[in-house]
Amino acid sequence: MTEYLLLASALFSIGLYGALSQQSIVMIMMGLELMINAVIVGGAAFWYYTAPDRPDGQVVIVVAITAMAVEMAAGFAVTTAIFRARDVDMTDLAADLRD
Amino acid sequence: MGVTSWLLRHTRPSLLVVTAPGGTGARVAAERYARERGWRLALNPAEANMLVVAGGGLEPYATRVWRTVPAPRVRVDVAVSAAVPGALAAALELLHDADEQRRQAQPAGAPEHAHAATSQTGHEEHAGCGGPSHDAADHPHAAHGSQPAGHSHHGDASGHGGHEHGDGQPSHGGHEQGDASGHDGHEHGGGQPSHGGHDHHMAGMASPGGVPMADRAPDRDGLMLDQLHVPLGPALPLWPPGLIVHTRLQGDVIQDATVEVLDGTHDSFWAAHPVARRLDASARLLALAGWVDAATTAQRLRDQALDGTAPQEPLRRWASRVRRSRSLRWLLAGVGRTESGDALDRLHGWLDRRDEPQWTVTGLPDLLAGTEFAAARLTVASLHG
Amino acid sequence: MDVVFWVCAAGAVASGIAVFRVDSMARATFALLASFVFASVTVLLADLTYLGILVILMMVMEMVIMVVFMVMYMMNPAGLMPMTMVHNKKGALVISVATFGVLAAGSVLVDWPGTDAARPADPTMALGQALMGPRMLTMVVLGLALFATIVATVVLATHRGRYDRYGDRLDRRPPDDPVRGGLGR
Amino acid sequence: MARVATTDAAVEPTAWWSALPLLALLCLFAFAATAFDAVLAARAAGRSTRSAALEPLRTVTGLLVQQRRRTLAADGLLWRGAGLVLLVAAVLASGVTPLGRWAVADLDVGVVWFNAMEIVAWAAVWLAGWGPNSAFSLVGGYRFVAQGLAYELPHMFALTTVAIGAGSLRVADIAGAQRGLWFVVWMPVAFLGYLVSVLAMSFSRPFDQATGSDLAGGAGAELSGVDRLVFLAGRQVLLVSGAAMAVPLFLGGGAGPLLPDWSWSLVKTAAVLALLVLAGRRMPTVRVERFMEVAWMVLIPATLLQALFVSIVVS
Repeated sequence: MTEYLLLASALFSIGLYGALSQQSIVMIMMGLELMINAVIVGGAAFWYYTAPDRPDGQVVIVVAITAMAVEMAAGFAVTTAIFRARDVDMTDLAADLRD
Repeated sequence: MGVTSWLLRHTRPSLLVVTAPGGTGARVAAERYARERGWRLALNPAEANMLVVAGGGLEPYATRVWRTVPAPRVRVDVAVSAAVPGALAAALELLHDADEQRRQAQPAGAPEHAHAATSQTGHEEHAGCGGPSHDAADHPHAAHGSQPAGHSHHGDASGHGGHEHGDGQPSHGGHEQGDASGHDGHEHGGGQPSHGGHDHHMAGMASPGGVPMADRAPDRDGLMLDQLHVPLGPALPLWPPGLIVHTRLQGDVIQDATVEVLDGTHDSFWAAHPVARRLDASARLLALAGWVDAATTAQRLRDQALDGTAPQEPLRRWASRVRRSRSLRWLLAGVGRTESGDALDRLHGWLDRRDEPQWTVTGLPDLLAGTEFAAARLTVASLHG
Repeated sequence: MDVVFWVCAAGAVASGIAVFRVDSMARATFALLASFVFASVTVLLADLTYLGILVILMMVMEMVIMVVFMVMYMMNPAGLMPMTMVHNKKGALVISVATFGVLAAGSVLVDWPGTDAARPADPTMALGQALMGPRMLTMVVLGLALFATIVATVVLATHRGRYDRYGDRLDRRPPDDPVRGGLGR
Repeated sequence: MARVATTDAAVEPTAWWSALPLLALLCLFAFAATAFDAVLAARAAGRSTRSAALEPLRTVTGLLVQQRRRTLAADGLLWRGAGLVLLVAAVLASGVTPLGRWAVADLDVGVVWFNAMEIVAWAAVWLAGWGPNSAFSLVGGYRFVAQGLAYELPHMFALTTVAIGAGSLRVADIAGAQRGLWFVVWMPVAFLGYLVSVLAMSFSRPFDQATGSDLAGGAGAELSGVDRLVFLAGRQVLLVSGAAMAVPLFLGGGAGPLLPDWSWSLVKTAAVLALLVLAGRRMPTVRVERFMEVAWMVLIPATLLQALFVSIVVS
């Protein structure tokens, strides 16, 4: 249990670092994916060690996988739309779109 | 050592045939020789071990291709078809000769093969062979040039380690020979005569590792994406002799094309053999379409037609098989459409012996602009018999 | 079993770090893929064969598509010029290290409850029964979310609609496409 | 033809060392497919077909002594890793395929495992195209990703259909569920979709546009020597894996009269493989831009309807 949660914490923190520090939308998405990966590992651990008789842990993983797919599809669509409009894929520059 | 030479003796020859203007006769003879002996016809320098330069006057392109052929390798220059059997038989000896091939695997500076030493031209103005090697073509890995503000340069190149930059010489053209597995493992890569294929691209641009940056241009979906300048020909298999098409390539799409023709393209070879000429054109088109068996049969019939043993019945059977093929119709319909029809119509014209393959360059740039790469190759093959 | 877990955990973390350390976009993407594969092996070790393999399957597809977008849009796809594209590196590092500290302390210090409950003979079957039974609502919502995503992303990403293809009266045949498709419509 | 199996279709997992004979068997079949292809090529060329069967061996010796190439600013790690990844994934995909009543691993989600392993080809081919920093290679890599988007959904629906039909994701259960009637008989559309996607996933003819002649070899254009050998072997083994999986999924596994079930598995695999190779030689290369529309407008709805039909029959 502890080792799984340690792994999940490490993955989550790396993903958080990426999501906070990167400028490119695609790189930020990579950070988010790593964080969701941590959720998957954590969900598996909770299911296996605390409640294997109930399906909730597995359902959490299914939801996380779906969230990952949605996040990626939406991210690429937004990137494409921004890129088409302004020829940039950087969040700092996308902020200029407001003015 | 013993194992290497044993393996070498049993190596199947794999021919990369490049054709100079006026070299059609030699090309046809080489293709025939290879087919009858079960030698492979290579599509690119990487899988070749014999470079056959049919006809003269293909420098500097032929030498650039030659430089990218990995050892074991033999280069054969033949101008006329009569010389082909002798030259290829001798080449086979050289290919299977362990001492000779150890020399080929040596770094430059060691005694080079007699043919290869010829004509190392210095600074060429434009692109080299149209083979997949990328002398002077832009590199896909190169980032596009315009950098939005906010980018800082990293400074340390530590994340860089895994790249094989060769010797880092910016003026190095194309490939380097790797060390031969099974040979003595000698590392090399530097020391080849540099030639300035890239130089003129690089004025004023940052060029990591000697790689020119790709430009950017709007693609057909309205996105600003990288584009590469890729020359096709003249030293490209399944390509009309003497034709060079300079393309701007975005992914699989040719944005625009300009055409250049080398001197002496009008080959008198086919004048006396209209049937063989149609078969040769059909063979090339079918090979590019990926129907290998029909293409091989066409080549075989072509060679028989050249011998004068006109085989009416097999010819008729082959033609009706090609005409009946639904998948071929599905795949060629609408490719390279001009006012007189598309690639399929032109092929059927050859099959029905209505039309002669033409050699038209006018209108080619317009036809190629905006097409997919594969369709462009088929268009060229259907227009240039 | 333990050895496999620790090797995979170390691999997942190392390749996760590599994602933000390498210059090349291709390498970053495939480092992320490696991280996912390692992590899903640990999921496999927890008896969740279906979900573990599903993650591998999805991530390979996703990362290949991702790398295409990366190379399309990024400044420096092959990492030939060392460059960074980060802002506020220090702050991000501090926050994430602090987060790791909190989470790790939680994982080590909290006395997680164990269980004596019987493991299902077939976890995949249990999951399927749940999603098609008591957790049906979750499945419906997920399905709707995916459908909405498909529609929304296509609308966002494309600049050509059917009026561009078929004309203002939707009667143009064949449609005006950049290349002809396989049905010749 | 409906027939009753003479044996119990239960599959027993074998010891770990049985992975070695599996590897040997895969290599043998991959070589046989290549040799068969060479024989057909020799026949078209009007040559003796007897010596042609050994030509692939001579190609292999040639590749063993050939220099490995380097290209300017290549990404060597990703490039040379690509072929290896392809080969390993292709072998792993066959790990769940039963040979008669033996399988190296009898996973309870064997079908998903198979699917996950053959999708690795997407990554491998793209990497092979990306690695050498050459325009033609890269275009080949992109073409394969596009082709993947076209064939993958029909492939998944075909796999789903048989899983629904048997009510299990375990390959042994699926083979066992065909004791009365082979799935190919009442799921012909799924079978067809499966065969098309096997050709497409192993980028074999006629779905070889990723390594097509118009691109001078495409994704494999810059590979030479051992790298090329590994890449080509991976492609052939992937084709064999796909053909072998068709047997338990659609053709009743090892069921058959007289002969022991393992030999029926081999015979059926060889037949499917021969069919695929023959189909490849009778057609020109199917270009992705044409295939894409057919896949999405025809193949996906057809396989979906097949899955619906099977679901209704089963329930």
